[in-house]
Amino acid sequence: MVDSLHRVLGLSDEEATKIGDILKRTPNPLELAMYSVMWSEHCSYKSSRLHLSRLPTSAPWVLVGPGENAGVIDVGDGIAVAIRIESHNHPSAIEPYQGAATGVGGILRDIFTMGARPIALMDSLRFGSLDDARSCWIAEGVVSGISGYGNAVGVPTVGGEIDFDSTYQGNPLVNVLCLGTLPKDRLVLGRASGIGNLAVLLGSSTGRDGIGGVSVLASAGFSNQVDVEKRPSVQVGDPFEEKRLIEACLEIFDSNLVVGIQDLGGAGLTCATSETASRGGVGMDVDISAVPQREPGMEAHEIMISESQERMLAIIEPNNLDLLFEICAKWEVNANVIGRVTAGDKLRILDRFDGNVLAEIPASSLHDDAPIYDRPKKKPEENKTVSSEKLKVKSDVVSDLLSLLSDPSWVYSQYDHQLFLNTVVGPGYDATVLKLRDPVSGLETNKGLAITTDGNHRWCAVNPRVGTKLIVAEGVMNLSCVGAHPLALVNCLNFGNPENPEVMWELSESIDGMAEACEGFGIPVVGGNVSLYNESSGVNISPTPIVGLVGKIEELHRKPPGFELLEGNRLVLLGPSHIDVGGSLWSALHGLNSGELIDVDLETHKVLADLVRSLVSDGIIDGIHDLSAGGLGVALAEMVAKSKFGITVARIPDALSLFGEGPSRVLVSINSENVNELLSRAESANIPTTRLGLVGGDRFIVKDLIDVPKETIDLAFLTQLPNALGVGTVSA
Amino acid sequence: MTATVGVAVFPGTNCELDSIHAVETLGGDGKILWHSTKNLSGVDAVIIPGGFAHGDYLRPGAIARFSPLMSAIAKFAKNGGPVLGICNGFQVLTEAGLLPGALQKNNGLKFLCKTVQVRVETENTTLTRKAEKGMELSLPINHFEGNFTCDLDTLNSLIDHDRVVLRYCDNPNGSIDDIAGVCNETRNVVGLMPHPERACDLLLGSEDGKVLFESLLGSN
Amino acid sequence: MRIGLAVGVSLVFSVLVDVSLRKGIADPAGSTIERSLPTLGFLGVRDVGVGKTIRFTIEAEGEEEAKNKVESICSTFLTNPVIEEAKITIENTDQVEGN
Amino acid sequence: MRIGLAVGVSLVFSVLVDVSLRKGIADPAGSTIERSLPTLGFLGVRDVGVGKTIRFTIEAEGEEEAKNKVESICSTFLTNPVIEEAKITIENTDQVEGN
Ligand SMILES: Nc1ncnc2c1ncn2[C@@H]1O[C@H](COP(=O)(O)OP(=O)(O)O)[C@@H](O)[C@H]1O
Ligand SMILES: [Mg+2]
Repeated sequence: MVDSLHRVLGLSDEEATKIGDILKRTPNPLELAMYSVMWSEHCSYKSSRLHLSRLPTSAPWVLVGPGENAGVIDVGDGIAVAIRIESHNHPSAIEPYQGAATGVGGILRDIFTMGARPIALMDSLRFGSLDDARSCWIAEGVVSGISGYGNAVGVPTVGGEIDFDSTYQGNPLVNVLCLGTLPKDRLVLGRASGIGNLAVLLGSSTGRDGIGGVSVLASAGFSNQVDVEKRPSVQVGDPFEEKRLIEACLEIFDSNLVVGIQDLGGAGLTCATSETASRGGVGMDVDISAVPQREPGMEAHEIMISESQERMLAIIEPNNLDLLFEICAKWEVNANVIGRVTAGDKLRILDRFDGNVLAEIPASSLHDDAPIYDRPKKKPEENKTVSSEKLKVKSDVVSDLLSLLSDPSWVYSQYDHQLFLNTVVGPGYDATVLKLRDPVSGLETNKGLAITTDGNHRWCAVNPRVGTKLIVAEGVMNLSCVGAHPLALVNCLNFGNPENPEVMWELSESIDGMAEACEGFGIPVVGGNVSLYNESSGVNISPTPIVGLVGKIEELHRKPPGFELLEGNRLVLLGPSHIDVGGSLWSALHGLNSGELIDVDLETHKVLADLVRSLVSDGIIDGIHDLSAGGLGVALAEMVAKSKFGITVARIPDALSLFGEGPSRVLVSINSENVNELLSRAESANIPTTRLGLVGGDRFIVKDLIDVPKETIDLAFLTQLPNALGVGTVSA
Repeated sequence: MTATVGVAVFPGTNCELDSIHAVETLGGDGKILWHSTKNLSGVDAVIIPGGFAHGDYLRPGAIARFSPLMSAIAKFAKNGGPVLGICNGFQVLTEAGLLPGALQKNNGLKFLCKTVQVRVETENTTLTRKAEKGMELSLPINHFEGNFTCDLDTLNSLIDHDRVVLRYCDNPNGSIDDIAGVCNETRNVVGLMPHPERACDLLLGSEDGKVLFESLLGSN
Repeated sequence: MRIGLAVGVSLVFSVLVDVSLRKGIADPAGSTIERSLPTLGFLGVRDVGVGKTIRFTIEAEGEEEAKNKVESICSTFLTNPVIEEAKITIENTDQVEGN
Repeated sequence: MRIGLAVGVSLVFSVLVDVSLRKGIADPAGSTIERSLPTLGFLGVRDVGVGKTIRFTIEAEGEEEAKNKVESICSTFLTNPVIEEAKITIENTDQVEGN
C-alpha cells in the first residue's frame, strides 16, 4: 500500500527511494506526506534551482539576498527595505477572490517576518482575453480580492500591471509584490537556535485549508473542468486577523522577544518548523495536540500540511513567553507553544510533548536533500517572421490605435493607494514614487523610493532571453522616468510545464537574459519566486517572467513630471530609432505572435537612463513616458488622455513607425525654452533625438496618418476595461 | 495654544498615524486612544479615523461601537466636545447613534479610491468654522461603504437644520442628496467619508484638508 | 419545556437570522445585480434584493428565553434598525448541555 | 403547467437564494462575530456562520424553466460553488405577464 502512496502524493519512485535512504527505513504515511509537500515544485524549486544560481545576487547594499523570506537592502539613513514578489496563480483560477486575497496575505507575511512594516503592495495580473466571459469573471474576482484584502489589512496597493491575452485563458497569473521598511538593526531572520527555546504558533487556528494544495494545486496542471466535489478545499483570507498579526509581531520585534520567526505559507507547519530548525542547525519537537484546530477530528498529516492562513511561528526564549502572551492578548492574537528546540537535527512530530513519536525526520533533509533536476531543454522551431507589409495592409491606423488603449484606473481605483501618506506618484504612471520615512519615528527623510513591475509575454514568446532583458531594461527606464536609480530586483517566473523541454528551454533562456541585464545594469537580484505548470488543457502559457524593481530618489522635493502635456510644449523622442513588429502589441492585435525582437544595447540604455534621470531631477521637462507595448502611438495617446490638450506631430510616416516596438526610447514634453538644453545634453550623451511636434488644441493629429478629436482618444482609453469588466460578480 | 487631539484606535483601524500626522503638521498634538480605555485623558478633541475596525465584519462600525472608548466618546460629545469621524469613523458614529443615517455599499459595488471635489455646505460646525460656505475642496475618498442613506424625514430634518456639512460635486457612490458629511444637532460631532488627512501636503496632491483640521484644532 | 432538567442545564437552540433592507431603503447590491444580469444573458429578472443571514446556536433554559436573547442580540447588534429588519427562526436542537 | 395560456406568455416566480459557505471553509466574519459577542454581554452563542440571501422575481413559462434559469444564474454568477453552496426556493406568484 505504502509504496503506491508516494505516487498518490506526487512523489516519483526515485524520490521515494531517496527518502528511504535518508531515513534508513520505510517512511510512514505522515513522513511521506511531509516530504511530498516539501519536495513539491512549489516548495523545493526542484526544476529551477539549478538555473536560478546563475543570477547575480550581491551588491554592497544587499543585507539579505535570495533564500530568506524576503530580500533586504540598505537604503541609507539607518533604514532597510524588504521586498519580495510571489505568485498565486492556480488558487486564483478556481476561486479568484480568495485566491488573490490569500496571495496578498502570503506576501505580506514574507515581509513582516523580516521585521519590516509592509508599506506597499503591487499586483501584476494576466488574464485571458476580454471577450471571454470566464476570463472577465476571473479578472473581476481577482481585482476584488486584492482590493478586499489589501485595503482591509491596511497596506496600500500602489501600482501593478494588467494584461489580457488568450494565452492565459484557464490559467490566469496573479503575482503580488510587497515592500516594507525597517530600522536596519531590527532585521529578524527565520531561524531557530538555543536548545530549550520554544516555538510559538501565532494567529489563526488550523483547519483543512489547502490540504494537498501545495502538491496538487501548485505542482500539477489541471484541466478546466474540475469536478466540484474533488476540488481541494480553498483557503479563505482574513485580513483582520492579518492586521492584528502584523501589529502584534512588530511590537514583539520592537520588544526584542524573538530569536527567529517564520511565516506559515506553502506546506504550513511542516515547512515552518523544519526551515527554522534547519537554518538554525538544531532539531525541534512539535506537539500537534497543542495546535488549535478549527475542525474536529483532524489527523496529524492534515495539521502538519494545512495551509490555513494568517499564522506565524515565533521562536523565543522561555523567559520571554509571558511578555509575548501579553502583547498577543492586547492584539487579540492567539498564541500557543507547540514546539521545543532540541539538540541534534531531528524534526519530531509528537501527539503530546511526552507522548508518541508520529514522525522523525532530519529537519534539513526536507530542504537540502530535495531533488534538483536538470530537466531536458529543447529550443522550439524557429518562429516565422511577421511581415510588416502584411500588417500594414490589414490595419486601419485609427481603429488600431483605439483598440490598443486601455486605462487601468478601473483596477487601481479599487485599491487604497494612499494610506500612510507616502504616495507622491500613485498608480497610472511609469513607476510609483513613495516618500521614504523613518520606519520608527515616521519622520520624512526627503528621499524617495520608486517601484515598478514589468513583464511582457509577447516579447518573451518571441525570444525569452532578449525579451527578459528588455523587461529589466524597461523597469530601469521606468525608475529613471521618476528620477530614481535602481537598487534591487525581485522576480516571479511564470512558466508552463517544466517536463516539457521547450518550456525548460524558455525558463533557462529567460534566466540568462535576466542575469545578463542585471549584471549589465549592476542590479542585484534579491529574491524571487518560480511558478511552473501554468497550463490548462495541456497548453502552456507564453513565458511570463515578471520583474519588480525598487530604486531610490536622492532628493524628493517636487513631484516628478508624470504624463503631463502643457499647452505649447514640444514633444521630443529620445533614443535609437530601431523598431520592429516582432512581439509587438500591434501584431498581437492582428493575431500574429512571432517575428524578431530587437536586442537592447545595455550600454546605450544605461546612458539614456542616466540622461532621463538627470532631466527629471533637474526639473527640465514637463512630462515623460517611456515607450513600451504599443510603441510611440500608444505612448502619445496615453499622455494625451491623461492631460488637457491635444497634439500635432509629424515625422511618423506609417503605422509601423507608430506601433513598432524597440528598446531604449523615451518620449518627453518640454517647454520650448528648455529644448536647447535638452538637445545639447542628449548630444553630449550621444543619444539621438527626434523633434516630433507640439502640444495644443483639442485634436490628436499625426500628420498624414491620424486626425481625430482628443475625446475619441480619451473615450477609448477610459472605457475599455469598465465596458468589459464592469458587470462583475457579487461575490465579495 | 496647542490642542491635544485624541485619535481612537480599534483593532483594524489603519489611518490613526496619518491623522496624527495631519494634526501635528498643523501644530496640534496627537494622542492614541486605545479602544479598551474609558479615559480620554483630557483631550480637546477626538478623531475616529479611517480603517476597518474589527475587520468591518457584520457591518462597518457594528462591533466597534460597543467598545468602552465609545461610551467615553459619547459622553465627551454630549458635553460639547468636538468629535470628528473620518470614513470608518463616520460609520462608527452612525452605528453608535451619535450621527443619523447609515452608510451602505457604494452604488456599483466597487471600492473607490480617488480624489473628488466636495462643497462646504455650512460654516457652522466644529469642522468647518474656518472654511467658507460654498468653498470647493479636493479630497481623497477611500471606501466601499460610503453611500449615505437615511429615511426622508431624517433627510428633510438634516436639510432644514443646516446639518449637511459637505456635498459631493459629482456623486461617486450614490449617497442620498450627494451627502458627503453631516453633523449632529449640537454641531460638535461631524462625520465625513472623504479623508482630509490625506490632503494636507501638496506633494501628495492637495492641501485642501488643512482648513478642516484648523477648524477642529481651534474649535473649543 | 422539558421536564426533569436539572437547574442550570441548558438547551441548545439553532437560530437563523434573515436580515433584509427595510422597505424604502435603496439596495445598491440588488440593483447592481439586476443591471448586470441582462448583459450576462439572463432576462426577466426583477426586484432583486440582497440580504444576509446569520446562523448560530444559542444556549437557553427554554424557548422563551432563547427567543428573548436572540431578539436582543438582533436589535442591538446583528441589524442596524436604521436600514435593516430581521426575521428570526429558532429551532430546538434537542441537545442538552451541562454548564 | 397552466392550461390555456397563450404562447409566449410567462408566469412570474419569486425566488430566494440562500447562500452559505461550504462546510470546512473558514468563515472569518462568523468567527469575528462569535468572538465579540461575549464582550458585548451575550453568552452561550456558538458556531456563528454568515451567509447571504438574494431574492428576486423571474419570468418563465413554467416551474421547470424557472428552476433551470435560477440554477444557472446561481452557479455562474451569484455564487462560486468552490466555496459556497446555495439553497434555492422558488414559488409561483400566480401572476401572469404578457411579453
Ligand atoms: N493591476 C494593477 N494594479 C495597480 N496598478 C496598476 C495595475 N495595472 C496597471 N496599473 C498602473 O497603471 C500604470 C500603467 O501600467 P502599464 O501600462 O503596465 O505601464 P508601463 O507599460 O509603463 O509599465 C502603472 O503605473 C501601474 O502602476
Ligand atoms: Mg513601463
